[in-house]
Amino acid sequence: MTEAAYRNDFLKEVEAHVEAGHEVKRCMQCGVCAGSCPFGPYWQHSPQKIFMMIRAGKREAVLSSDAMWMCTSCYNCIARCPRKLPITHIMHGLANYAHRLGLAPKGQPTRDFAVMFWQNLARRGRVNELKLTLGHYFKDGIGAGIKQGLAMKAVGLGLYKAKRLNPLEIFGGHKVADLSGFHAIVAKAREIEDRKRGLAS
Amino acid sequence: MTGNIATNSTLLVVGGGISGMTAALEAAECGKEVVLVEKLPTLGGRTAHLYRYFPKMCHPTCGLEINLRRLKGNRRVRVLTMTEVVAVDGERGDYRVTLKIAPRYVKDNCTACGDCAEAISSEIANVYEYGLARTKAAYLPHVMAYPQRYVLDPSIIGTAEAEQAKAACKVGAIDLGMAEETVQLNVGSVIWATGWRPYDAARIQPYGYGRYRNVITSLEFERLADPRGPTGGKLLRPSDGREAKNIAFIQCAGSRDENHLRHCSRICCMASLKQTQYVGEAYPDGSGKSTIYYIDIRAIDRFEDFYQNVQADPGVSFIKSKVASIVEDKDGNPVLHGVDTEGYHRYATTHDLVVLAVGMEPEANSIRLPDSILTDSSGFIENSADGGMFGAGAAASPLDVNRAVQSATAAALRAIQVIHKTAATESTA
Amino acid sequence: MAKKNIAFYPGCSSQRKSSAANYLTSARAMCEKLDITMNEIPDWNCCGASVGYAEGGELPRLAITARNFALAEQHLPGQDMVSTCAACWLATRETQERLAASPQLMQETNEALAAANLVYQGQVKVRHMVEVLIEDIGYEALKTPVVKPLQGIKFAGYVGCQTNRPFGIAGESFENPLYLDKLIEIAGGEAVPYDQKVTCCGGALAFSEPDKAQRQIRQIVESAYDPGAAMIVTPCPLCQANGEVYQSEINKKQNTRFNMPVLYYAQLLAVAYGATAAEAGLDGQVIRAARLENIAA
Amino acid sequence: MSEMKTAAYICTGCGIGDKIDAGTLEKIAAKEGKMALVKRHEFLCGAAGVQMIRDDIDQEGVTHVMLAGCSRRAKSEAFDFPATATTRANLREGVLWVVAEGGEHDEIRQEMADDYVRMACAELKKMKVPAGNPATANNKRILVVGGGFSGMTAALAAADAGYQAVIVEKSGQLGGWAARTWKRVPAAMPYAEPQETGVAELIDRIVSHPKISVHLNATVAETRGAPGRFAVDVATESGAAHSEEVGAIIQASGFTPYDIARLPELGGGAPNVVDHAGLEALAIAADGGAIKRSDGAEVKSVVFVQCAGQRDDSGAHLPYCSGHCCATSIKQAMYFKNANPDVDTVVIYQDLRVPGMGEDFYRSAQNKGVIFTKGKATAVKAAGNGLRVDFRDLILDEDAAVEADLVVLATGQVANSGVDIELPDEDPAKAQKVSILNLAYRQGKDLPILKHGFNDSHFICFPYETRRTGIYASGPVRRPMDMQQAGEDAVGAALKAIQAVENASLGRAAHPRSGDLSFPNVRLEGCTQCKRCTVECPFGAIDEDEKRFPVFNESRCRRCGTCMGACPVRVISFENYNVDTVGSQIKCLDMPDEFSEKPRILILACENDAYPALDMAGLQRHVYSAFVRAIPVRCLGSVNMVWITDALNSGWDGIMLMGCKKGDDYQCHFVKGSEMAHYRMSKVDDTLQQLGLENERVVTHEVAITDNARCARLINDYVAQIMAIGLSPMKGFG
Repeated sequence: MTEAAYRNDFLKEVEAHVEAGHEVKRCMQCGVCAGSCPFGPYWQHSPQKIFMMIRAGKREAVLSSDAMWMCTSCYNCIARCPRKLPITHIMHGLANYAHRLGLAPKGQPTRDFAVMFWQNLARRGRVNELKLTLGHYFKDGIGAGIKQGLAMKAVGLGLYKAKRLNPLEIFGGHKVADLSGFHAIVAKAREIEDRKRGLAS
Repeated sequence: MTGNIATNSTLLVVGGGISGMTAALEAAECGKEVVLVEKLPTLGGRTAHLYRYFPKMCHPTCGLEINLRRLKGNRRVRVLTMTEVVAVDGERGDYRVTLKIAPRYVKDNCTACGDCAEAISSEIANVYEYGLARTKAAYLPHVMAYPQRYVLDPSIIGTAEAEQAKAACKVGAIDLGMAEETVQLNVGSVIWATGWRPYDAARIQPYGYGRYRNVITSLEFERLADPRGPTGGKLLRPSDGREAKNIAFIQCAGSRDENHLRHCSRICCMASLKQTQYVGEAYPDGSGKSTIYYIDIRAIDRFEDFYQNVQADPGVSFIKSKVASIVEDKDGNPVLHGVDTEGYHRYATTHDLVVLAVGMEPEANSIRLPDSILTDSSGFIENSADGGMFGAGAAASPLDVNRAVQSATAAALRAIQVIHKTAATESTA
Repeated sequence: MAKKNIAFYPGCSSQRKSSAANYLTSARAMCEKLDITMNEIPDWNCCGASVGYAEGGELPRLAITARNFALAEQHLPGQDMVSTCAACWLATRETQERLAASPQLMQETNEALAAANLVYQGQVKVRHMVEVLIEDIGYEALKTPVVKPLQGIKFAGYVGCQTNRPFGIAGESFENPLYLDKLIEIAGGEAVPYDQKVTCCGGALAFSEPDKAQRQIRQIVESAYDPGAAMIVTPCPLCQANGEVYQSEINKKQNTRFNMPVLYYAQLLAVAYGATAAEAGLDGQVIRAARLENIAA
Repeated sequence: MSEMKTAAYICTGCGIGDKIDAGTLEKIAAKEGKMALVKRHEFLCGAAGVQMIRDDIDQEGVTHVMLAGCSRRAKSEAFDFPATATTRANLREGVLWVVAEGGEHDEIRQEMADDYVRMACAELKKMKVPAGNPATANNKRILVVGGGFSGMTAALAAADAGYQAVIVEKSGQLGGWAARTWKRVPAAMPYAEPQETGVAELIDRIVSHPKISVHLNATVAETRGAPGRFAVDVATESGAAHSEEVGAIIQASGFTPYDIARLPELGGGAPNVVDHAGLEALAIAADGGAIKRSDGAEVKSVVFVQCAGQRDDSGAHLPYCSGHCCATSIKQAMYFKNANPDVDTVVIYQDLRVPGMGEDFYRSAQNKGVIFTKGKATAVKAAGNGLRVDFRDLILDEDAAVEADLVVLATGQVANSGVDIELPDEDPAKAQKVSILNLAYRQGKDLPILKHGFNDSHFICFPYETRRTGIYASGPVRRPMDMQQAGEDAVGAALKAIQAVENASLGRAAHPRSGDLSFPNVRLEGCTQCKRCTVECPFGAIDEDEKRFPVFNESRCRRCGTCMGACPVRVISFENYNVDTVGSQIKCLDMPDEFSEKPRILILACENDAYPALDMAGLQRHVYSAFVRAIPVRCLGSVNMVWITDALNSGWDGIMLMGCKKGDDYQCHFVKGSEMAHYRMSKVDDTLQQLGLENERVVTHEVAITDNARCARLINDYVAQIMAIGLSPMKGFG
């Protein structure tokens, strides 16, 4: 039992640094979010429980939880929450915060995929689906990647045949014309956000 | 009845449910003249549909009988049914009220013998049974209806059926030419006892009311439990008429929910606790099972005793959870999905029947109140700007019957104060 | 039918040879019949999608979408910004609402946009193609161009998540939206009762959590078979892709025999309106919709 | 009153004339019933029928009217003949609609109708029209005991309606707990912030109101009399005493907070552990600034422990919930947050109970950062310079602890209800309590207590119906409550007090027989001073004089007749309801002989629930035996044993008593009547044995108003049972 139990310290930290974090205190622990999440059976903590843990000051347990990484962005929780909490956004915000602090679970597949996705789109302004897919398969190394890739060969081949996958994308693919402008916007936005949330860029 | 029947020392009470009847009778028993108007063909309101009251498990119609007897014995209350207030002009102490009286097609001399109903075959949904049964289009609203007079449903007016009903009436009580009437009254004060309506359960989409036949409202469940109801008191589920033995009660169905009703409707926890006892009563062998899914059990003050008794009932279990969703299995059984938040326990539980403890929405939301009436964010009446009109009972706040009657009694005195002050001012002027 | 111009935001997946290329193909065919001119927003960028949160954070996500707004305002003034992709629509609408609600976020966003000499003035109206169809054209008028009703084909209308929650199509319910069924019927098909209409397919987590997502997908496909649907119809590229391409995986792992085509509503309407199989993007199916191809031929 | 002239009117409408021979009824009314006038009409409740009766009253001098047609519950507005004794023979709901169809039932149906006409005629002749006893209890002032928020609100409510009010307050100032409260829970939109109590303004209005007088440092030394004529001795601290004449009393004696010293495990009695009242004192001292502990240190963290010593099922503490505490703790948590948002405030609750718009107040507190934790506190201990609260976090499902500078225990309200008159004198618990009203009543000094020490009413539909007429409990003495509810309650209580004085001045009964002008007459020369009436009266209406004769206080009386039922020598009666009005009905029958196979079953049915239930059985066409004859009684408590013995002696084969539910959840409108009847009937076996009759010949049932089908079933089963044991051998001896 730490001294900070049920003190507002962590709640205030979440309010200051996490997207929609100021809404956490409004939860009344009804649990409708917990029962509405399609990936509910898989996570450690339900959103409502995460919110209670924040209020109880359990910083480490919250930020290292896998719960936020199970969000499929289905928005069921938001649609049903009787307090109209933007639960999806809070969970995304917590994930982002935990990730930026380096406290999110290491090797969490969605965390890795999400990072890759952003980097992929940020590079050329548009998503390169092939690189994203391959990048994802090869995230654990060449061997695992080949295995994964082979396992999913049928999927890729099907898409290729249906003209919905372009092997040539590996050499570039779609992109934004004003790439430097796009990059400047992202960089500036990141800079403002980090300043606002007190995070080191 | 429709002449100049009121003066500015008269009170108008809008709504003939328990709050309106109470306000009218309490004022009349203080010697005041009262006009009591009711939109429906009978007095009695919501509580007349209930089987039992918590926490005594006594019968609402018992109180209704006493109030009707008070009414029959008191010449100071004039009752106008099928009547709505369409306008209130004037000011505190001197209102001019316009009433619209819908045609009943049956006159005061009806003896309630039932010959008209016998003579016709058209049926309509039985409003008293919340549509769980049908009734003839010439009908007595229910066994305790007051005035004890039949009503002809407008749907048969102009048909041969209506003529048959008319012909069957030996006392000539049916008047098919009856038309809507507009009446004006002078009154000194108005009490709005317009009550509540169940929140539209179909709007609580994850629970599938309207899509799943075995998801019903707490009000419908009252009718199932009532031996005078459509199933003779048997808890038969709507889809297949099978006895429902494993019943889920879902609290806060609409209440405490910013997507629906912001407020807590106060009565629903107690209503569900009460209804678990109907289940016990229906299955004396103990085979009935009730599960209450709740956020907080609001068994306030002495009601805590009742809660403790129900907790001790082996047939009742409690799960602290707002149910996330209901799906229907292939046999028409509702399956409840959610998480028990005390600790963390995911469930997918099959029940025979689901009862939604639907919240109270002010009926005033569906009528046009005078502009000077101030309501809260849910539509409950707070007061009137000129201090001459008052909300009473569930029109003013989501209240149980006991508190609604207190509220109505208080409203009666406030209205009397207005009349006495007006009289005092006039006599000194 | 009055001519309508829209600022069209195709999104990454609808691009040529991308995973939802056939959505765009069919949408073009459909819009042509409805006299809707799709003016692509010049040099648009990715919306960030929902999974962009983890690395992207809040403001960068808002800013890149605001870039699209700024471009639309600049180049296609006065035109509604319309997406076909559910995720694009959700991300843009969310951005639009959040910026409208918060002067601070608006100011910060414009500070970021200024880095590329762009400005967002808050004028954009964000809409989904389905909204254009049912609100601007209307169910009745949508029937007019039908020349080849898809008679006798049963479809499971799979709405999924992101066109449905948290915003949804106006007037529809979260749990039982009906617009897709109505579009199916307009195309002459039969909409079967379908209890997985709004179940999540796993979304982007189909990549990172394949087993969990495939459990969702299995449920979605299986439940379409139950009432006898021949095909699934959806408004969402990710739903389409997840629903279609993983069937073979699931068959392999779980010994099922799924072979259920998954189509876009735009494909149904395009075929009903007389488009060829290619114009309707039917050649873009991994699981071919033979009965539709026969009608289109 | 002019000489009695009786008239019988027989209606043949609603199909009565088709199934029942009206000619026979006319003959019975004239010959056996000895009605001076007998008329028949095919639509008696129609305008012409009613006019015919009116004309007879006006022109023929008819004073007593017997209407044979529908039930007394039907068409009451048509058959409204003021100052005329009226009775009904219930041929429609009681005969036509319940006796099985078919020619084979014609004879017994006719016999049933015949008997009801005989009975109605017999009753009518014994009835007098009660004139009431007006102007004997004319005082219309209203005494309010207690000058707290409830009492002040009640006094003002009465005064604003034009009635004089007198407040007796035991302390030196008005205001009670409300005056020691910094702010109150909001009672209006937007339900977001604590609001001013308004108590100072209330006190100003009281002090300046021309119709209100106030006695401070004063208590009630004795209360004598009855509604409309109470005499109240007011004792002041200085020793001076004087008497106030009042017409009705509102008891607003409030509550005492549950003693936190009884909660040592939760830190009760330890430094920096306070109850709600203690926190209010700190908040008043801080006046919007930082709240400080007794040691002067600013409170930086506070924990509220809900349900402290409440909702307790161990028997050690209060078993009930006090209702207001969740909102009160929310309000007090806001005191801290509003003064300094950095103060940590934790509310540990089991169920958060904020009904109605209280939900918005809860939301508002959450928005301010008040932390709500579902849990159960197990211990509060000193820790460093502060305290530590150990609790079970029910959501996180683990034992937890939180440290705090200050702990607030949300303890409950204990009613200041005076002495429990139902406890034996020697009970030590009682000795510590001081009477509030000091009623000089035969049945004790204070209002009877319903449960948990509260003076509440037991009636859901009639929350002001306590067991002492003209005395109304109001505010937290009746039930735990907050200021909002206490305010409503006080205004309602004021109305009831006004109604009581108005009723008393006209000699009218109060609820549930409101308007009844009959009153109990007692023939003292026959009285044996057995005291049953004084003991058994559910309303404490009857005192005893020095010679131990009963003294009836008419305006306290609710006209139930329980005294009449109790009286072994039958000296108590009402003008229109007495031993004779019912007894003559029982004895007037044309009793078939023992071998007729036509049993006669007497039903004595409570008019409040059982008789309507029978009526509605008819309305729903539930068929029951034509061998029963039902007589409505005011309450089963009014059933005098002589009716039972008379009936048995007259050859009735069985007697069914149908009354309301008794016991803890009694539904008897006169509280004890049904219970008394059950008790009395439990001793009927001796009588039956003396007569050589089987025990089954008298049965008692609890019947609810909804028991329509069940009534029919009970009757049919009982008739079968009586047929099985055989008809009474007593026929022909009566």
